[in-house]
Amino acid sequence: MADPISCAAADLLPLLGGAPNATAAATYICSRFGAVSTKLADATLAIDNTYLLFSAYLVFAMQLGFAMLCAGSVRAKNTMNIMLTNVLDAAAGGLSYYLFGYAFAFGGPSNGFIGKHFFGLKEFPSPTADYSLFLYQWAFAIAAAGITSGSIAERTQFVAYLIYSSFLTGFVYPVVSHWFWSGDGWAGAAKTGGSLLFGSGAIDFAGSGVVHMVGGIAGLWGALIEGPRIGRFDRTGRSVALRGHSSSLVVLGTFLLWFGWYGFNPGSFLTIFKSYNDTSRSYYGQWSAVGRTAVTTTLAGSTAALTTLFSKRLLVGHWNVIDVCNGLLGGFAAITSGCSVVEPWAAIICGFVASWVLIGFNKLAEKLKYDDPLEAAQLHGGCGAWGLLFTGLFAKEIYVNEVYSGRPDRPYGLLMGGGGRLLAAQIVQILVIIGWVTATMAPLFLALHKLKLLRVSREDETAGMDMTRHGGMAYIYHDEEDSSNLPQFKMSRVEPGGETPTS
Amino acid sequence: MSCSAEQLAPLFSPNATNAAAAAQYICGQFDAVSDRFTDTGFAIDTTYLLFSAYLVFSMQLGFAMLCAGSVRAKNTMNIMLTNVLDAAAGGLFYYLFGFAFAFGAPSNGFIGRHFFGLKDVPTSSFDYSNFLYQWAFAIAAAGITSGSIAERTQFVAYLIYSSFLTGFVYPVVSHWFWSGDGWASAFNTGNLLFGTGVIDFAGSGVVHMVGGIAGLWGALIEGPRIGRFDHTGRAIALRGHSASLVVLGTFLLWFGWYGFNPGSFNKILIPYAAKSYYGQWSAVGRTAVTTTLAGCTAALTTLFGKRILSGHWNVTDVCNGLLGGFAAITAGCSVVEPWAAVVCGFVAALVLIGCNRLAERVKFDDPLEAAQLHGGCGTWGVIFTALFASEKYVNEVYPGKPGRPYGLFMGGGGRLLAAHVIQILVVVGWVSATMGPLFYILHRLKLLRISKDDELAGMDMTRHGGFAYVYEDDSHKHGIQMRRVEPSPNQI
Amino acid sequence: MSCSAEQLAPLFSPNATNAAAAAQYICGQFDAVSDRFTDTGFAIDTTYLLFSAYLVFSMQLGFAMLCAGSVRAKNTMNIMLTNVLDAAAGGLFYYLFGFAFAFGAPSNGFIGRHFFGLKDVPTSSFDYSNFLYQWAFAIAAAGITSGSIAERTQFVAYLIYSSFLTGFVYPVVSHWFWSGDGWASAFNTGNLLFGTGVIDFAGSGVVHMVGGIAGLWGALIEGPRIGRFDHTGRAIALRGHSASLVVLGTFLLWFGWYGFNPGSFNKILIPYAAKSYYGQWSAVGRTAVTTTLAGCTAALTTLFGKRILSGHWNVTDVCNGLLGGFAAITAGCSVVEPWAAVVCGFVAALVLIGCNRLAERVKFDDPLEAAQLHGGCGTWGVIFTALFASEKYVNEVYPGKPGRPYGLFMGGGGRLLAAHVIQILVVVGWVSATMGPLFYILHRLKLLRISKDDELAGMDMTRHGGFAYVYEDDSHKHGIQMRRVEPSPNQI
Repeated sequence: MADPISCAAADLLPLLGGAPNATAAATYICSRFGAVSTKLADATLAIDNTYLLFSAYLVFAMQLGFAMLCAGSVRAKNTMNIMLTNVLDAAAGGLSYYLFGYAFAFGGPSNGFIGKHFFGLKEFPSPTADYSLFLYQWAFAIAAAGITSGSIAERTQFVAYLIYSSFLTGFVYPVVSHWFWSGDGWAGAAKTGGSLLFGSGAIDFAGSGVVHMVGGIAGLWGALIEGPRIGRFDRTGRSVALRGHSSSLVVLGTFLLWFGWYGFNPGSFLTIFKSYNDTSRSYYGQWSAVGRTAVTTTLAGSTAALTTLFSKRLLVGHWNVIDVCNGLLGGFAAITSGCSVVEPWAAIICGFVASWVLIGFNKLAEKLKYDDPLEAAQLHGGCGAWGLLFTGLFAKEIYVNEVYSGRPDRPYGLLMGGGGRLLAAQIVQILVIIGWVTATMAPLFLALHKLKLLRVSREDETAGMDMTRHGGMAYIYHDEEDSSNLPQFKMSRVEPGGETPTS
Repeated sequence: MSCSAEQLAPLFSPNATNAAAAAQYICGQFDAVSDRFTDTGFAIDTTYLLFSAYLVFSMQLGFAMLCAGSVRAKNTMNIMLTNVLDAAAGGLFYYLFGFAFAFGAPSNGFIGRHFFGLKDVPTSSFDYSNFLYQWAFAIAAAGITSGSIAERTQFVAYLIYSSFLTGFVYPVVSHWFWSGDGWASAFNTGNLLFGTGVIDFAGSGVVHMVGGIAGLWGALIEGPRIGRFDHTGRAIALRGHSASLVVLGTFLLWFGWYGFNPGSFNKILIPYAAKSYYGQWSAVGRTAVTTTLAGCTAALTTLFGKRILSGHWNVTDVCNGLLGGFAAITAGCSVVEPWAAVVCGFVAALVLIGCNRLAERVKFDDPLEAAQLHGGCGTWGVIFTALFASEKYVNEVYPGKPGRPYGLFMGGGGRLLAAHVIQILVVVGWVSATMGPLFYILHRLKLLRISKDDELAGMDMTRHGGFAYVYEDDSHKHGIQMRRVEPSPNQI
Repeated sequence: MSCSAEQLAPLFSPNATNAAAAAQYICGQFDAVSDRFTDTGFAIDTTYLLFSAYLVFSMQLGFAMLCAGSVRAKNTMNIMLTNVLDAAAGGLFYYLFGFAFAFGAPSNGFIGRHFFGLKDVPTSSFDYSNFLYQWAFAIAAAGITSGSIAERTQFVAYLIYSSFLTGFVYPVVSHWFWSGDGWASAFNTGNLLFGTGVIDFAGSGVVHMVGGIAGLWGALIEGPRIGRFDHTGRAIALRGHSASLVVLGTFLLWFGWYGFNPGSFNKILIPYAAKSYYGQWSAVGRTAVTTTLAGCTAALTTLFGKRILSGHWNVTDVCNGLLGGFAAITAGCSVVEPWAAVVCGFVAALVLIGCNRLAERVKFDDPLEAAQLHGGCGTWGVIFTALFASEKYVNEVYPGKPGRPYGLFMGGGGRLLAAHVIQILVVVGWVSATMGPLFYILHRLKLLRISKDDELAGMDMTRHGGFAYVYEDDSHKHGIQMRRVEPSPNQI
């Protein structure tokens, strides 16, 4: 047990009284201060771990959000399929990230390319990493896989999901996160030793690039290789909207993602108990930065939602809640990179542009006959890339130095007067992420495609995978179990209700 | 903060000419400790406040699901869109000026005037986390109103009233009752209204009554939905399309209410007495308990009440009763005993049943019962607090002014009740004076209510790009073109 | 706590007659520091516990959605109502006496007897937040049981068993194993059972087995649903109406389990060694990790197991497997290594598959597989803990009694296993002895099962005021009367 803080005057008195024992007095007093210091360290750990754990739980809630968003965005006949992939992203991701994913990502000391410690959480916890950090990073890893599953929904074999998901969560994503987030990573702003890329390192605070672009680009390749769903483009090449089966689920998923994003962005500080030692403003510390991050996140999403609402109204004539939800998420994906280092007003700009980026990419996708049921590649890939550029333009000097402390005079945003070096690092990040994900995931999808493991058969796709692969439809609103004494127990599907007699 | 015995020892030497140095050294250490404690407080309190804010935000999801499930399928997209936009538009407006109107101290008692666009935040008393927390409250008020006018209101009208409510009407009310400058606030640092100020801890009046009364005016002005009352004037229940969504929304609101009520303390690291296990952390827990008990009691009361009145065990009624109990306990949650919360919930359920009866009689149509629930039960909550507030708790939660009046039934005299009656009157008055004319103008400009055709067909088909649900598709039968489930024109 | 060098310096003067004053001054400062630390600890621990309680509460939402999705559409309102009322009725009963029975120390080993109606709370060991946390646990047990007897039970029977379970049966069990006075508790301050006590950290036995076995008796006594087994005795799957709700509920339960398991530490600010980064905060994180891994492994095992057995990749089976893994790891989550959690989840999935097979063979019908899942996997979890508990972790989590027995396979001998076998036997015995007769009496009084007609038509239509879903309506065409989507009797 540590020394007690409590101090007995009776003990201290003799030490101070007759002065020969000055050393003893000093030792006594200092041992008490030592105890105080230990207790404070404990309190810091307790607070920071509480903060990180609850943030991790919020990020995990995003997986639920993805599941609902995906379920609502596909047709009813493929609901079971897409939800199963979301459950398994989390489950398979949990095992593969435990066994080696975390080790690849954060197993320092290591080289700049890949980590090499903590396989199977061996020698955990260490002074720099506790179990809560593993949990938090796992929740991030499964989010990346969740993004990709949206792009290739409704036409992909289940085995292909299992393979790409394990590969992405266990290898592709961890390597990228090692580069940009680990203390050893070659391109990260948080690199601890050696010189930084362009003297700056890429600032991807919560992962516009590391998470969203990785997931989005992986999805892009998957969707490109297997081609559009049957019926997505008619013979004349005109695009036909294949609407999802439930907007309630889409809205539910979107709000859950919004809720979870408060763990994703502000949580990426990992600690909250850190003073910035601002002598004039003692109330200012990491806790304020955490709050500011939550505010910038909110404003970017809100702006993107409103921009999408009015833009779509002008373009299409409808007030469309699905589009607004996607715009909202695009704003979030974009602000994720810079959320901690920009001013709230800049977040509004971020969201405004993100909305147009998304609209633009969607137009482009239609023109190229690219089919992505969740718009995941456009949303996470496109808006994620914009987010990285945005950070290179708008990062504010004082915030950059607070959040990435220890190296004074870092470059910061171009438009804030910080020169172009940060922007250069951000562009390098975009390029290497595109390159790396393409070099790993595209061959994988292509190999699956060649092995006939990627796309389902035409019959399966038309009938819906739930009936053919997953044991039945997801919904039974009309049931005829009343006739269950009859020999046929075939479950009835939700049939066109028009003919159903009324009571 | 590291203490070195080697450095300190010589200062204690027998010929201590350096007593001052010794003292300075020791005190320097203590000051460092003290600074660290200040930091600790900020870290804990901010963690507490932020996660509470996230919970309150999740109520917006709860409202969205509750509203979606309570309307007919043909208007689902419409109502969900308004809920998403309450949050999004509210975020911008509250950032630009709402927060400034509400908490921009120093100011006069009527309206704040600092922190526009979060300028000069953080200060020693307001951090970004406070803004986030208050924003989540502001959008809740707008969410309440959207329920009252559901299924028959033009989308543009939503945008206008929602911005106005979140950006101006609600912030002014919260300034009055919650800001340190507010004329009726119990936190007022100068003279308190009737020597007590209004104890509306988490907003039965400030949030729920504001949202409910705004909805009342909106629903009154545009009139009931087509088919809600038949020719003979008999009320017809227009049931919502999904009880699952209603239950989902209700539980999410319950979940979020744990951020709403206990979170309103804003800080958790405040001891109430030296050397004691009792402090604000206990009060926070007690608040969560009173909240729970009020809701539970109201749910059970409604269950049996409705069973007796209508013969059914009805889950949507129970959900509404539950929420009524929460809306009522919100004002007094921190200053009443748990047993009083049971009383509060019991009466709240009766109030809701009564208000619903009244609404039917006067042909007032509110698809979500929002005006009855948030307005009626909120009003009861404000009165309840003035009756049952306990002396000890009032002085702990609102410290610094000993001898405050407290609940009438607890022997604290009528001054608190007087202040609360004033609150009810001014909230009703202010919201009526602002939102009533707004809705009326929209009505006159033909911007409020949708056309009869739109209402019959459902807004989703006519305004929002299609029906919310497509459970059956038969693209495999009719080639490529997907068929939507929609009211077919030649249906009998 | 501010230290003034000006005041301290003269006390150190060379002719220090006032050494006593100096010592007092310094020590006074340290005492102030110590007090502040106590407060800080309360604030952090309460924040941690409250948010954990909120997460556990969100499991009730998860249960509601899981149950709703797993039953047929015609009984949705019924099952959701029971879930709402588990929480609401549980709130009142647990407040009035449940908490007192469970944790009312000092008491005998069998049942507690203080804190009725939260009288005398807070004390130095129980604050309101503890009550809230334990309440959320109690309603989870009742929620489990409601799944077993879904789709065929009268609503009154629900109310009765739910109150009895939450108010008496469950509190007594939790007293035995979790209270400091409980005869089999590992926290017992006197003699421990077999020198170890039962290590049921978060309640595989106390919560899951209790709920599961109660459900087992209920379902056994009222028999299977009509149509569940055909004349030849072959089992017919009566599929739930919405897989989306099942997945939603499962994920919410997963989310809430992070409050259930790691939250059971109750406190997070406890260092395990001086000057180290290692403390209860690490153990909390480890618990979250073991929980995650057990669930993930069980899900994957179920996926492939079911693929081999039935040929389908079935999401609802995977969801049940996942939950089985969680139910199993709950007992040992804090005292096992992450790799052991993988073992736990793997076996749990097999246990669940086996129990389901067995249930089919003996014609036991449990719509949610609750008895198999919570009873079967819960039992495995209790045994698993006795096999794999690690010495180091056991001594950290249950400190103060060095040399405790630990897991058999880890070299800790069989005494822990013996204690856990005793736990299984007494839980089975106690729940059978209380809930079995209760269900039987209800059965004899014709209060348990609904009529055949009600069951065929669905309880929503006959008892709960209508069908849960109305996706198509055409009230505007057929005059006023709303048309309900419902199974028509003469449908082909």
